[in-house]
Amino acid sequence: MQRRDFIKIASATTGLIAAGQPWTAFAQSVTNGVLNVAINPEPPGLMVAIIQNGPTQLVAGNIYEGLLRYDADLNPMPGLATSWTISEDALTYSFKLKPGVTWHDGKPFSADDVVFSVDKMLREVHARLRSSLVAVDTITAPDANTVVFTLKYPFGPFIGLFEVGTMPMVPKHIYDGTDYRTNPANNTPIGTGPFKFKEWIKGSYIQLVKNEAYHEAGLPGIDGIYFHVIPDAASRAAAYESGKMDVMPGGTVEYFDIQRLKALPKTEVTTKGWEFFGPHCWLWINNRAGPLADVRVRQAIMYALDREAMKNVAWYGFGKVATGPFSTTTRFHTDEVTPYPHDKAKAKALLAAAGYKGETLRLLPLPYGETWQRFAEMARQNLAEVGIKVELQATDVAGWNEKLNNWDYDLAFTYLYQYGDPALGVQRNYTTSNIQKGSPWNNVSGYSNPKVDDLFERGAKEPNATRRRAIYAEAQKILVDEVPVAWLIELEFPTIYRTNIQNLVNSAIGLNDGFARAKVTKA
Amino acid sequence: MGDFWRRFRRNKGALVGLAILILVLCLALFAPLIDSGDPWAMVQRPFLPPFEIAHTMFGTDTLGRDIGTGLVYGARVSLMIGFVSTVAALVLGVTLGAVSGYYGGWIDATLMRFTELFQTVPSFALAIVLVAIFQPSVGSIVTAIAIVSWPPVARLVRGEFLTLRQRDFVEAARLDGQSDLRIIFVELLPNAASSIVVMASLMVATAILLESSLSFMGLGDPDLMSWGFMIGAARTVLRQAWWMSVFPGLAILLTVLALNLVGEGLSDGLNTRLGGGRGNAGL
Amino acid sequence: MNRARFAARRLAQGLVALLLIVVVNFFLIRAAPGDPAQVMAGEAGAGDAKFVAQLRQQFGLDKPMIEQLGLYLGHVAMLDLGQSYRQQRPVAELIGERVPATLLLTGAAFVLSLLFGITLGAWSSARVGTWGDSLVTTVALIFYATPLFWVALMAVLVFSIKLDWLPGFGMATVGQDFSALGHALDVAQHLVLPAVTLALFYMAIYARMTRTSMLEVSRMDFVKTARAKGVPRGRIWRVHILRNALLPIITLAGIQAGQMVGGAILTETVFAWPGIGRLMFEALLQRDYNLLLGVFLFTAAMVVLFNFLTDVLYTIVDPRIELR
Amino acid sequence: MPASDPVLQIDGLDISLPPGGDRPLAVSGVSLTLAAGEALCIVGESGSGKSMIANAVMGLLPGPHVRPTAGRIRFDGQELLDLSESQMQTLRGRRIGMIFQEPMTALNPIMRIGDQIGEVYRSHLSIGRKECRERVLAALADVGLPDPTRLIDSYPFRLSGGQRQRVMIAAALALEPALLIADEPTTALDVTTQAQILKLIRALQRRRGMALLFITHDFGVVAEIADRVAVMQRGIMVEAGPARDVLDRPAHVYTQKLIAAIPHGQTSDRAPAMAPAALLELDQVTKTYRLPGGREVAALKGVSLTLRKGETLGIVGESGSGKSTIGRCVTGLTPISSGRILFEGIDISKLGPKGLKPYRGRIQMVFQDPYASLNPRHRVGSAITTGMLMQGIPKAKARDRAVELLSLVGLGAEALDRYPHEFSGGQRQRIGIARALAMEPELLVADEPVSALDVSVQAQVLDLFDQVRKKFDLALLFITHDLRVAAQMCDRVAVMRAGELVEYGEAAQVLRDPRHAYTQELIAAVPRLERAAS
Repeated sequence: MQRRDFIKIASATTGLIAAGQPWTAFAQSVTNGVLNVAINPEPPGLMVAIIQNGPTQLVAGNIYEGLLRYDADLNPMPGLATSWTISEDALTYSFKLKPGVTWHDGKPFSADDVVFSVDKMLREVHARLRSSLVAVDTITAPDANTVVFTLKYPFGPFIGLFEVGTMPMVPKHIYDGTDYRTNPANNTPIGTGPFKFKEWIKGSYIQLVKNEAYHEAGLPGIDGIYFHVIPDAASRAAAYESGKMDVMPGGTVEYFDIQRLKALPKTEVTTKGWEFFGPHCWLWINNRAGPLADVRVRQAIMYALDREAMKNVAWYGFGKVATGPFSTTTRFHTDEVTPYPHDKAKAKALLAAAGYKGETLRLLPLPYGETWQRFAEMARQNLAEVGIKVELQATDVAGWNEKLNNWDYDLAFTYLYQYGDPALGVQRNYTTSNIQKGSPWNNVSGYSNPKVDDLFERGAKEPNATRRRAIYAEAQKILVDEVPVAWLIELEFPTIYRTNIQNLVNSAIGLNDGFARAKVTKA
Repeated sequence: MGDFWRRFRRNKGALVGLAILILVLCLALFAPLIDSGDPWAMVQRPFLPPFEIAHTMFGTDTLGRDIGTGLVYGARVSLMIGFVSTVAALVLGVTLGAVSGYYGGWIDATLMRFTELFQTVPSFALAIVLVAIFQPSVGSIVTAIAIVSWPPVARLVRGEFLTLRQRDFVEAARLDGQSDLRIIFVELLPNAASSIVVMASLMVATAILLESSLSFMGLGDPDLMSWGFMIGAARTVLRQAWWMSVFPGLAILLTVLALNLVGEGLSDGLNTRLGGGRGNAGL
Repeated sequence: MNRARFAARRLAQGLVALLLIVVVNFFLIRAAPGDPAQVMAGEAGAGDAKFVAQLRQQFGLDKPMIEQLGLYLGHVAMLDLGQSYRQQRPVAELIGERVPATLLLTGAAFVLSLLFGITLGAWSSARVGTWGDSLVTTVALIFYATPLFWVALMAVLVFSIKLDWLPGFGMATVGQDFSALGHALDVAQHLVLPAVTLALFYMAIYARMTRTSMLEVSRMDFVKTARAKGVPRGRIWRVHILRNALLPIITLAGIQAGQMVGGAILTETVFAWPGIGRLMFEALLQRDYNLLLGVFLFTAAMVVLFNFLTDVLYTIVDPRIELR
Repeated sequence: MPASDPVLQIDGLDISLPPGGDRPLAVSGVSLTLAAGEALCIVGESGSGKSMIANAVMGLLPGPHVRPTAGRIRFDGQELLDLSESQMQTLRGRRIGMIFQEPMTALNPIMRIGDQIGEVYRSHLSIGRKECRERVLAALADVGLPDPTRLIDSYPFRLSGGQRQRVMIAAALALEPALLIADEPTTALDVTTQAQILKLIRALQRRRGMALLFITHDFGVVAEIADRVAVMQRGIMVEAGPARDVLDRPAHVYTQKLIAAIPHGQTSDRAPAMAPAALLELDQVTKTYRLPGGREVAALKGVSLTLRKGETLGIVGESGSGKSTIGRCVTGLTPISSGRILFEGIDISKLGPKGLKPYRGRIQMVFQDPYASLNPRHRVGSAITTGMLMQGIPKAKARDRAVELLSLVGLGAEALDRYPHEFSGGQRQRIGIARALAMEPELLVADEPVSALDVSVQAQVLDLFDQVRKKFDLALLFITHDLRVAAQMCDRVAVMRAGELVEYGEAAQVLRDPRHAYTQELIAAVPRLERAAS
């Protein structure tokens, strides 16, 4: 599972996801301590426990908090929990909570809130966390400041689940005993975070103000944030150019506009803040039937695709050529795998060996705007150059979903998040147990190798990091040789901001971690 | 036919239109001879401005594809979709119009109510819905355009048949024992042919506009390099690369203008005056 | 046949048409692949089958089609257009937000096109054969033959990007602190390019139509009678010819007005104008059934309304036509 | 003949025609004078240029190609051809009034009657609205229109053809012009209405001492109204002089031919060998139409008549009398509401399309408008042979029969492969007859076959009818509004009025001493050559 909507680039031409923008209200400029942040599309809601799409997380990261935070190397850092211990057998995790933390409505935050959040509310409404909580046996609060999790079996990535997007702390006194989905409090979110919710003019802006009683002294560094809903990409770029916007989160600016905005005076660009997500892009290959069932044809495809050119031309140089199933920012990534340079001759040889007779393959592009359309067109040209005839199929988002749900495709573009740990973000795409119709994010290719299944199974349950690394290295070697899917690029989503904003990105989930630690100096 | 050509020739605009139309037709028919390249091939570096490199006079697009080749192959797609959808719309529109115009009474009322139903939904909106439902492909685009453009033909033919029906030669035909069907297709249709021909030329023009609008909105057939597609792809890089959208736009303008001018010439030649207010070509 | 009975009858016909449109579209859009639950699940990044089933149940999409239709029609009868799945807000409210923008754009374009179209058409018909006449006819033909979205793009390219006289996107400057007047001026500034582009297209139609109609009427017998009565040329042109020539224009304007409200999709897309057209397109792509049907209902209602107004206006202008 | 200074003097007038016409000049070398109080008629067939002269005087000639290229027109002491458009404009309506042929289209449909007459006053005089309204009311009363106060505010479509013509006259004479030009004002009217309008014009002219230039193609009208007459042939004035002299002793051969061609109205005393049994019998036939507004109109109210083989029955009546409906009901084109139509004793009105199949060829029709009776897109040959092919006659035999028929009606075989637009009105009517005869009918229905033709051509077609009915021993149902034609052609005559048969008997008896008042009025209204201008 991954939070993809936020990264969806709603292109100017098809305007795929955009709410109206009737009368935009005013917003002070950055100089007097208020940040203007562009957001698109408008979040359906702000209660991040229930709605996990991108724009919701960008805003909710300032209102709610998780027990832990993670640095760029995905090492846990204190959040609402100041310290944590893991038992020898890695079955018991106990957290010491920060004392004196209050909810925005003044009520005290305690261990009971944590138990309620995870054991009751998130287990029901948070689809992604739900599957990881299977490993949890009990969650108890021995005292007001301590929470203890006991597991049924050791679960390697468990320590990586405590960031605000995956496990947000919600107020028990507001939600306990109510219907979580229709609770009116969802429209006026209450959290423990650095900023409080103030106002939301639908289709126009969302305003957050400083939480005076924030538990960390001296924070937040700025007085308030305005999230402006600007549906059209060209308008967003124009808004930044004219000085109205201060921060353009990743995915709100088209790649071809980044060049221009980057060149503006007093403007910075960073691609940091995505390590936890590790957006990984590849080409689903339907291993089930036809020529694609033959591994040599799949290997030929890897050799045929000129991924360096794709990065430079379609993505304007952003991103890295992917080496295998693991993104470089995901734990236990290894480079010792068979490389697939752009080698037309080798591709042709493999095709000949496999006896490929030139049947036309259907290629399903990702319907997220111009950049993805160009990406698909380049792929078609590359494959045509080695004799693989490809026919592009145009669909919209719903059509794309349906085709993958029903395995009605030959080749299909996609990208998913890896959430820092192979057991969370990679396993689901390559294990036999995950071959089920009805979701475009599980094992859609139909690849099945008992050896790989066993490796992922052991990897997930192995507490010791070095042994996990060895297990996953072997898995990566096999996968890269069997090419279940054609890995393309590790995507980068650059964030653009004014130079007088310091320390904007300070964790592995970037802006989703809120603007508490951002500082603003006079322009 | 002599005097048809004499009257057609007198309309200077029509001659200019005809010349352009023939040029575009040649482009479409002899595309491989004119430009052996593949419109999708990435032949040059992207964002190459026009008139810099000899054989890519029109420059390249965001992926380095030759816009000149695109224009040549775009002609083929636009004209093909234009003609096929017009023929489909004509078959449907003429039959319905003829039947309702000839029989009148309740048949006419129901058929006209049915035609009006189509015109309550804005035509471009309807086209988009149809293409989005059947997922964009040449077939769905042609069907959508045909479904949207047959009502005006039906109304025109109905109007013609209503007046022709009262003419004496129709009653003479009845006295001769001709069947209704024969009267409609042998006696009446030839008389309505001239305005249908004029209307057809204008419908091809409207169909090309519709196809380019659909491709512009991203609903074009991804395997077909059409002019609308080129403009749509160029829209986002308007600031950096003006030429990517200007040349295909001019191509559409010239072709559609030519078709309209020829339509005017035909209407002078066949001396049938057609109301100016045809269906709108999309907003 | 007095006006009230005519109005009632036309209203009834209008309602039947609306009902037909809703039912036809109800099934039409469901024929499209995928459904809102899938799209929503995809966005939320939690695409497992249980979550999708949960959403479907929440939206009532699990019920049989006919029951859904019955439910929907029941709601519509009580003027409740239901909830938008994607934006969790009442459809009526979403449309309501967009109506001012659409009316502003199409209204301005309609007035501009009618005004300039008729004057140019009449002016050139008075000078048949002169260079002025052929200039107007050719320019009108060119604007009629040009793809609207391309004219819009070129307008943005020239006036917004190269000359930077006018804003090329959106309806108001984002995050600008305005007084009421300042705000109105800002919106007006944003309105210029889209309204003029849309108006050019219709102006071409009206100009051609007025010119043809004026020429046809000027050949009629009663114009010769008027000249024989020694009536001055100006009065003949204004009173006799223009009024008769305008009759077909009224019908065309009525149809165009109805269609315009629902269909300025291209202009709205190029200029990022928050109108109904774009709302419809987005709702379609998101398979937001209730919102899509709501927009169709609104646009169809506008078309029926404008057709009715045209007929009434026609009976006022042309005494020969009674309200049948 | 009043010898005062002439009101209008035209010398050597030439009017050009657009290039490519059948002749270079529409009118050449025309000279005439018109004194106050005098009525001059210009008579000639269509295309003779008579209307051109009237329009030239008024300065209303159409477009750049048709304009006076030589000669002078003096009126009111001024040279009209030298005047500018604005100078002419001050003359029109004030010093010269003009009325036109088509009353139905001569008035602005969306402007009230009062304004269309008031316009004349307001264009020339500066008078207040109230005074203008009074003068309009006076003008309306002056032309004999009933209830002027209601009429002034109503719209033209509420008025009949005759009433509209009176409105035109009121407008033309509003400012007491010195000269009234009337361009065939009564041609489109019924005979009875035509008589009233002519009487009105003559009375107004005499009362106001006005000069009258009257254009017509009907010599009867000339006899009614003209003091002097000028005859035009293809643009040349072939003869001119006092009406009485020209009518009684026409000098020019063309005038003689024209006068001879006028149906004389004498009943021919031929006694056709008529079979005893009635071929066709109408028994209490009624036909009602339902109008879209819901109102019902009775076109035929219980009409009964019989027609024997070889006999010609004339059905005479004004427009709207139901005469054409009878023709359409007999041929089965229009179903009847009640009553019976017996053909050889069998009621064909009750037969369905299948039942009518054997009768297809036996009843045929010749239509009124030559330009609409032949399909412009089909060759003449196919028009004639289609009926035969439908009967299953082989192509070659049908084609021979067609050639035979064409020569019968006086046309060469080469006509087969030519299109209708290549023939004149008269020739097309002949082709219509050939087509009707192709199926060897026993009953021929002719619906106003000659009323759309020029007088001279009319005579030839009537002769053809006569010749054909004898040769094929046809029963002929002859529908016409012209009593003179009916008298000349038919054995028996039936007079129709508003759907009812008002008179029915031998042609000679009906013409000489008509019993029904309406028939008497009809006969009186027919313009007679003998009546001298009083």
